[in-house]
Amino acid sequence: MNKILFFAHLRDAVGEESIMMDAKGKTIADLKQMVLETYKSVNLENVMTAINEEFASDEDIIHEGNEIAFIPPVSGG
Amino acid sequence: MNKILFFAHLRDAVGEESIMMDAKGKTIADLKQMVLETYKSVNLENVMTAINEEFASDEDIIHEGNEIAFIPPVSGG
Amino acid sequence: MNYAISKEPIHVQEVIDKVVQREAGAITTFIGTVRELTHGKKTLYLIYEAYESMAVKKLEQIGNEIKERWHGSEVAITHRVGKLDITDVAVVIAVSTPHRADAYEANRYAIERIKEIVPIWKKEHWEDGQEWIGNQLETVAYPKGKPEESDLNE
Amino acid sequence: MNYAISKEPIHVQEVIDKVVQREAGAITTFIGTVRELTHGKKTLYLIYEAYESMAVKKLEQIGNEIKERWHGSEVAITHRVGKLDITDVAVVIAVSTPHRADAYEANRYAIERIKEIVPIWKKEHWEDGQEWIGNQLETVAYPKGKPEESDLNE
Repeated sequence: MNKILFFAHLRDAVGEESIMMDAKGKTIADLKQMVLETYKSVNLENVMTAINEEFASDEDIIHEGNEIAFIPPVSGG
Repeated sequence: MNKILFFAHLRDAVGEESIMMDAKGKTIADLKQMVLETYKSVNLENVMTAINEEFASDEDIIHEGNEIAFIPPVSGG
Repeated sequence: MNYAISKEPIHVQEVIDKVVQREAGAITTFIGTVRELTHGKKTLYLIYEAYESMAVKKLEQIGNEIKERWHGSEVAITHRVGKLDITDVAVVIAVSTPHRADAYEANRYAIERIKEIVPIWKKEHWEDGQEWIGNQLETVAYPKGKPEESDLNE
Repeated sequence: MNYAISKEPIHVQEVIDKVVQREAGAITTFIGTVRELTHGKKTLYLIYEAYESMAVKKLEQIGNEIKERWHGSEVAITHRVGKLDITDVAVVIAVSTPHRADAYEANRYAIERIKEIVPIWKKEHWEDGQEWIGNQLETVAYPKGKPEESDLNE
């Protein structure tokens, strides 16, 4: 299983801080598609992704136990 | 009369923080000459001058009561 | 730890103390505070949210980038999360270096990088609504879903 | 008073507090500390001496120059005098501005100006001697006995 984290406007849209989902073997692009299908109001435009707290690409493959985070454009500082 | 102030290496060379001198009507250049004649070990090269706490030129005239300061290159900060 | 996310108010001096060194002649700090007006709109308060574990890692990455680029530098960064009122301190960056020009440049680099790669978000609250603020640099789009190579941890 | 010469240790937070404003989103500070090694020579301690009344005036002049050039800025500067040990704080400059780029630039301007026009001198003490340090910028000669026009209070 994989823990999927949402932040900022994504958290508001999904209504959860995180969900559990089996995304093993899928790419980040696949996962995005799954999320978009499940949560119609979610907008993943300009959203980055991290696997285990490191930025990841759409092509990166998700392994068992990986923690995935969707990261909207940041606005700290 | 005029109070003449010395700082940093000039204070060490003159041996005084300040002296009283009648410099009324003289220019800063004149005063420098007087100081150099009185204190042989003083070096006024690159030394700036202030009249009443504002930077002054060699040609500026000293008035009664003006406070004159000899200001070596500064090294604060 | 020189890199932290704090739920409590940040004490500037504590961040400075982390970078004091006998070899340094200059310490710069950047203190980001909550401004009342942005583009003429009046902010009531802000909420900062962080992906905390990753944010600490990314702050540390920025510190390492600085230490590599400006030799002899020390870096400490603390970012606040939670509800902040006007003039509250959101972030403190302290950088010490042997020479002063580096202390300014390295510090500036830190704040620009924070705005690029550290997963922290702010939600502005106004009298007539609220909104999560996106990338304030307004220079970065991520068509591939991740930062450009230069933005990544190598 | 935002511009001061202090015989006592400087508290950084007190200088920062002078420039906090609701309109400012950024505060930079520059903290000049006593460095142990300069050009490979080991400093034991420093003595700072000031023409105090004029120094305060010149710090204020620098603050006014900044406020004119960077709109919406606030400035506070405190410079220490007396005997300072390694890592002691010699000067604290705090600048607040609405936007961060200005806070860095204005602060940097302040330290450069201090090194040009504020009558403060340091005497370095080493194991084998002591010396009053001259203009560290090593760029200014005063053939006319005063700073160039641009260095003067208009």
